[in-house]
Amino acid sequence: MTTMATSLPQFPWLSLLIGLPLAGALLCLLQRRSAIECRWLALVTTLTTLMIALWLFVTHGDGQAGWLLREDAAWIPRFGIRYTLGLDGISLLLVLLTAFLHTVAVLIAWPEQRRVPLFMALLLILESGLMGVFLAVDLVLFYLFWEAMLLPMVFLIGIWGEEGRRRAAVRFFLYTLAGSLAMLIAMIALYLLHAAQSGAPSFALADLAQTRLTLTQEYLLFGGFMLAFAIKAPLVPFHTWQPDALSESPAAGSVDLTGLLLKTGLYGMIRFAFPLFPNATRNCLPFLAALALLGLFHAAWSAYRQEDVKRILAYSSISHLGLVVLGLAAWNATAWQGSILLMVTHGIVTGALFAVVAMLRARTGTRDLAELGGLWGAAPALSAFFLLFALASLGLPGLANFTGEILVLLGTFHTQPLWALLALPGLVFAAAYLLRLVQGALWGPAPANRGAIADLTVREWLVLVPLALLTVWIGLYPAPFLAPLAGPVQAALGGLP
Amino acid sequence: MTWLDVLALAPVLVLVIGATTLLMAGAWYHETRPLIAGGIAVALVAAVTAGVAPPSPMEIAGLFSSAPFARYFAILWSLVAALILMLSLRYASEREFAAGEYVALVLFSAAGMALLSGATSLVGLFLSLESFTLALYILVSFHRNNNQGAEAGLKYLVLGAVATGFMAFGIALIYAASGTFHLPEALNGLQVGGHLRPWGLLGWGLALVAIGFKISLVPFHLWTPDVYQGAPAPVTALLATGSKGAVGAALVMVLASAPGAWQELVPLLWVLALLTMLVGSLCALPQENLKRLLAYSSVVHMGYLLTALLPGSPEGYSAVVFYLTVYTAASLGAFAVITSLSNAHGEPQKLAAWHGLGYRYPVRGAVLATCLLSLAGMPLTGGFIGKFVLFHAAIKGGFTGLAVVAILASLVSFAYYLRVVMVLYSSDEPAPALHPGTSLEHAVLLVCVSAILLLGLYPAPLLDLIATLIP
Amino acid sequence: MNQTLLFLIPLLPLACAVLNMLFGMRLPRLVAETLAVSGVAASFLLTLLFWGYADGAGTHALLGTWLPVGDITIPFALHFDALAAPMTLMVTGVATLIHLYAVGYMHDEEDYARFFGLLNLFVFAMLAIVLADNLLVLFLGWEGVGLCSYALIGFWYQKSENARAGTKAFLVTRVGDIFLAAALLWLFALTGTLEIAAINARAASFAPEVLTALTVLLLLGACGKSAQLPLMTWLADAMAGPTPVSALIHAATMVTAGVYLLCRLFPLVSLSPDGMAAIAVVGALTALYAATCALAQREIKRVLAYSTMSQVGYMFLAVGAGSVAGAMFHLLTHAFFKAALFMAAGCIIHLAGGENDILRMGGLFKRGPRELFWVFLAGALCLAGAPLTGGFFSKDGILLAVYTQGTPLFLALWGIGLLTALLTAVYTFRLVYLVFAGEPRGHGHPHDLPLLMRRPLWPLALLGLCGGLLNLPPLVGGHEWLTHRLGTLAGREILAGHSIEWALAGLATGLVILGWGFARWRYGQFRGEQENRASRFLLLGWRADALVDLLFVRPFTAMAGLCAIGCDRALVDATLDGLARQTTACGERLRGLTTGRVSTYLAGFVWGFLIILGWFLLALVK
Amino acid sequence: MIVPFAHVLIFAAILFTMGLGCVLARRNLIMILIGVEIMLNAAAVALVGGSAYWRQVDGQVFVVFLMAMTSAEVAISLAMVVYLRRRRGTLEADRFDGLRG
Repeated sequence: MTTMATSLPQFPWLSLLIGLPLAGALLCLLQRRSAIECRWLALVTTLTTLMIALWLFVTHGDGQAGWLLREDAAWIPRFGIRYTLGLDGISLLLVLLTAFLHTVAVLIAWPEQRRVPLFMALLLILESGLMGVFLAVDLVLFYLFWEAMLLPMVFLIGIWGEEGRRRAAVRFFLYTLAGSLAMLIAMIALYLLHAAQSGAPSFALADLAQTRLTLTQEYLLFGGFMLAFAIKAPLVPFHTWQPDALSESPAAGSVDLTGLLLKTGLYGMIRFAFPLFPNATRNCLPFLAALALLGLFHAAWSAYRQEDVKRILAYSSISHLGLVVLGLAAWNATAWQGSILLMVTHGIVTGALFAVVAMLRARTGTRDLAELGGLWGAAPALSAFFLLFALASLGLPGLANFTGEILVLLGTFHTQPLWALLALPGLVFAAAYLLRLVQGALWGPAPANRGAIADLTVREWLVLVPLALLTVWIGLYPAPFLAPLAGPVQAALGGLP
Repeated sequence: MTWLDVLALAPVLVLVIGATTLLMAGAWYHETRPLIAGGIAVALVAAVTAGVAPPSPMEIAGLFSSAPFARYFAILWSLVAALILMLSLRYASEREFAAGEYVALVLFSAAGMALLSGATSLVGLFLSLESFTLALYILVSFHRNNNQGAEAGLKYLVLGAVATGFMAFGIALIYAASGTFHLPEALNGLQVGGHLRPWGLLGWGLALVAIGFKISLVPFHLWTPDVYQGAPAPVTALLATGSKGAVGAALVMVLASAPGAWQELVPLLWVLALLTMLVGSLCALPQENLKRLLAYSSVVHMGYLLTALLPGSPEGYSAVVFYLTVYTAASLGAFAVITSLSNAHGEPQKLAAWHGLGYRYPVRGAVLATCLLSLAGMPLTGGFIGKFVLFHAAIKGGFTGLAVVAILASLVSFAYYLRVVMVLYSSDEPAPALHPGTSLEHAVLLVCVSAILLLGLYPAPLLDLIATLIP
Repeated sequence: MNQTLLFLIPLLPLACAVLNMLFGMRLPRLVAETLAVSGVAASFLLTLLFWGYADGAGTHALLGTWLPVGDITIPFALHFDALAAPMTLMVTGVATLIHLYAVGYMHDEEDYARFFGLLNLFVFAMLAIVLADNLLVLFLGWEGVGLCSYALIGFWYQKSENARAGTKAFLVTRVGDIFLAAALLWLFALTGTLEIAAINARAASFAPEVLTALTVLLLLGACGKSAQLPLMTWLADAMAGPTPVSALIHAATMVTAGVYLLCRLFPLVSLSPDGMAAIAVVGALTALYAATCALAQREIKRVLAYSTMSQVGYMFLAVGAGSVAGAMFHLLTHAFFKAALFMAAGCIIHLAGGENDILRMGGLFKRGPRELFWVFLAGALCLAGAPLTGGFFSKDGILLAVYTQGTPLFLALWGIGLLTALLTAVYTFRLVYLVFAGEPRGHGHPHDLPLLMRRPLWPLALLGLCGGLLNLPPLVGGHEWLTHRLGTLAGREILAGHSIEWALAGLATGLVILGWGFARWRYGQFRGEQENRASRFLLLGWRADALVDLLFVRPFTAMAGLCAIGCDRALVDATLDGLARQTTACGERLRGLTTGRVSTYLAGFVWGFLIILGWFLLALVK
Repeated sequence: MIVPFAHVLIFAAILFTMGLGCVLARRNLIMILIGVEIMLNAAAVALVGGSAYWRQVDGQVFVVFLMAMTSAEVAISLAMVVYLRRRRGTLEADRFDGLRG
């Protein structure tokens, strides 16, 4: 690591972002700490990471293209693998989302009683893995963090999940793994082609983007990368793992899984798949749009028939991300800004919905829609938040998701009017299944056998109020969140007409 | 045998002399602890001498080489022997093993492995191979009043003898065809168009049968699960890491010595690799016994090894050596956990015994999980870098098809490794209490885990070292 | 005063709404109620104060940037002009009166904070539509009113039918909203901005078929919110909400939002003749459809709901005929008398002890307070279009505008308009007779009305009666104040000889008298509840709900089932689990090879040896 | 050479296959071990033939090594046989199928 010091003019913020949660996790695990200590330790760690992310956001959020921060050190010189981290506008937003959602996740996981040190440690390792994914620029480093974040998630689902947790955890792991192994082969093949052409073997994104590939080669490698990313941001044929994983995982796990892990697939497309294979991307855009639309409607329809509340939210995530992918496929600056903003707002809104559902489950002990009802009478504050986030999720103007959706639709209409028009009925479908969820949970007579329900505790207020404020803020004044995206999006689209 | 030759053979000599003295001592002095401690000391001294002694002439009496490649493996197998002896300290005393014989046999097999890793002639190869196989015949059934041990010993013995028969006749035919035992020339015997070429081909085929038995390639692997299950855990560790690793190293020596010569063998090796990876991983899926699962996993890993050998390129060979090192650390770690958990009345093998073990014995649970994940190829562990280097060599060598099969096999392998890890951390129903484990065993575990994680996080120095070793 | 104070008009109700929602339950009831009413009253006074700003092209006020889109930014901006001013005045005025009425009506409801919060939020959303400078702020208000109507319809959520009615309302209007969104996207792509004034200015440059398509999209968007064909099924069920809600939302303001949208974008809409024809046809058909349904309704509020649908149909017809002034005139007068009628209906239900089936009421003239009868009668006369009432002048103006179009299509629509006017008269007087005439049929024991439920009715009834002064036609010496006020925004200049106007007025009066006579003959003495197939068909709104259910809801649920169970579980999951099971199964079979017997292991050796022999022979052959 | 080299090799091959046949056919452990011995002897024959053909002595030296190794192996095998006979009372190879699956 000797070369680390010289090539590093400024303070290694990015390594700190990855290292801090890891350190917190080790602290939780190593000393025999009590549950309370671990919870506070985890909270302090996530808060400090959030502070750093906020500071970076404030100082670097002005939207100029290229790397805002960069760290580089040799790692395995024999294969040209370097420890390179890079922060640009897009990853800045996602890093901030990661830090924020993990602070929320720790707060949500506060009442967890079983094996708290291990739970908090896994949560922090997951955060560190996610930071790594969003910051890595070297392909092998990216792959390493890509798989490293799977393990804590599998344990979170497998150990603290609901009844069918083991099956869901293993399915989730193997499904994602199959995709990432395909990516590994494609990555190595690309590396070899590049090494043969340029003589200097390297896994850096910038170098590999220069390899001259024949179209068939480009399709094959693009297919390998896209398989891994399509499974992760569940595009429809590959999505069946997601509802199981989300409905079986504990509350904090669901918030992380839906808020962040699904975004790693989309981020992977933006950062690696599209720049590395521009020609294949351009030819595949209509196919990607078709998959996105298929996902949008298929997930909406499936959500309408689900009985389990968490599965409805899982399918709603797939539907929303379908719209995000549509925005990406439209290859237009506004659509991309809309997509990335929708990725962030979806993380906040659906994360909040999962938090509310977890609180609901803690009170009523059930997740089945038929057994819920009449919550408004018993817990008006909780129900008000539930309604607010449900409305935000179905894209009510003035709330977070609408901003992203309208930008995606405006941008997509500009380049591909038909796609935008096809996506519009999605708004009605979203309203259909979300209002069915609200109808089942809030309205109607309270079931007889259910005892009195307590309204929100102070901790729960602390979780939901920031989420609500953010939802309304991004809905009414999204400018600060869109600012960092202008430059990078222009640069990313620059390659293609 | 000039003085230089003696110096070149120093590590092996230390092992052999140490083994004999301890064997003699064991006849009079029956105290287990000092004898095993002595054994450990001998192994460590051998490792140090292998590291320190200057690489004298490259070849000793035409049989063995003392090139840095051989020295590297001499160190590796001596360390493995030392670790296994450390493991067996409590294990042996609990089961009243005859300490003297036990230590001697382990050291003898370590010596045999070190020699095999440097064999430059078929005679050297045959002799060193047979020397540590004979030692292992006895070690497998060392636990006297244990039926399973005897049965395992029997199976290993019968099949080993048949394999030796094949090996001997193979070498005889190769000698008949090429007129020499020395490797580079023996391999070239295949090229010449003469009337003896068919015999040479048949000879190498038969030799491959024996090698297939030793590193349990698929049609010859049926003995592996039974012997691993029956043999005492430390001996299984030696079997899984040492015996397979040494044969792997010997293969590298043989194939690297004459690069172009063995193109004829490639289709055969290809078929064997394919069969090994697929059948091995499929058989491991429904396994309920951890030792049998590890046995099948070792079968699959040998398949990966072949995939890296096939391209016959320097990257391939260094990939094999690196992969062997990481595989040795991971397998040793896994069996070490089994050894340290086993108590007087048996070893925890059935998966039911492992339920919620991650909570009852957190350290060993974590070590086992890390070893299994490294065997599976999880990033952050050495296994990932090993697999990465291996796939890189395979794809570069043009064996992309086999690399894809290797990917599928590792996907399936993730399934059964993860299943075990999930069992480790599943809900904690009441399970039989296991041995708390001595500090020495914890030391061995620490060595293995730190090796795995170090090779996972910062493999650059070892990769560069290995690149210089390849002949 | 500078323009940004204009923002106080919509923001005051919003502020009161937020305050009520957050701290309503903690504040004493009186404080919460006064807060709600004063919020709306204050914005009413402010509208009056700012009345001068609406002259000429009106004033634009900018609050801040909302959404940066590429290089341009869409701001929070208001446009207070001649069209918006009267509409704002009507909305805030009617809302204030209804708030007062609601204080009385919801007297024994303990969840008052949520009610008043939502009502105020609704007023804010409506004002956002009316004062919107660009289409995105309009869309914000558009969906805001949808949300408030959903929440208020389902206010008594304990009975899940109310909540389901709310959901139905939200979904049907949402279908309309996506057409509006499509138009919005298209306009942004065409003009690069969403500012209404800019769009209207550049409308001339669009191609004819683009104009027609845009008009149809806007029409469908408006139909959603104004409950016109084909998106009208939700309005009747929306009566499940409390009466003040029905009065404010489903009579005066929200249902007219669609008309206002078309008036706002009239320069664009008027450029496409087919578009205008479509609007007119939809308006006329809905008017007829709703009038027929109103005839057979049993509940007093559903009669008024269908009547509203019919009157809004008239407004659409007016816009289709090119007369924005006529549409706005009818919109304003209708708002006054329909709000009065709904509030009166609220009192009637209150008096009848919660009974709202008119066939079980009756005899309220004798037993109930006399002033209620006079207010109800005033509203009924306006609705029926009795001569000299506000309703008469506004409806007559529309029929004149349609007649003066002259084309055969518009003549047919004029005929439908007349027929609907007749039916309107019939169902209005049917209502009056069934409720007030004859002996009390219901068992309800009347208890007195709180003061607050009686006082707000009077101003609206009077406004309804003398609403004609707003736009008195020159025929009777009026100087059409509203048309001049609107100026260029008023749409087509209606030129017609006095003789035609007198003829039309006479014809209209005749129809009213005819309708009244028929109603008196048919419903004077109560003839019991005859139920025949035709009346049941009309009662169910021509079985429109069943049709929608058949065409949309059932296929949607079927597709949902197909996707959730069919695709996901049966297709994708089954293949994956099957794959997993197969691999484990063949793993199990291969595991069977290790039988434990040495002979099998030796057989394994032989198999291996055979493979090598095979390879050996192949190598020899090569 | 007095006999053509090919004949020697063919004879050794036949001897080897006979040894292999004996190993596969018989069930008794001792007979299996005898089969193995035959296979090893076949190897010795081939080696001696080779050494004669190539006129080198290292073939025969290796035969001596081979004999030494064979005797060691026989020693261990017989020890195992005696041990099993005493413990299980049978020498049927297939009766030892405790470990399976």
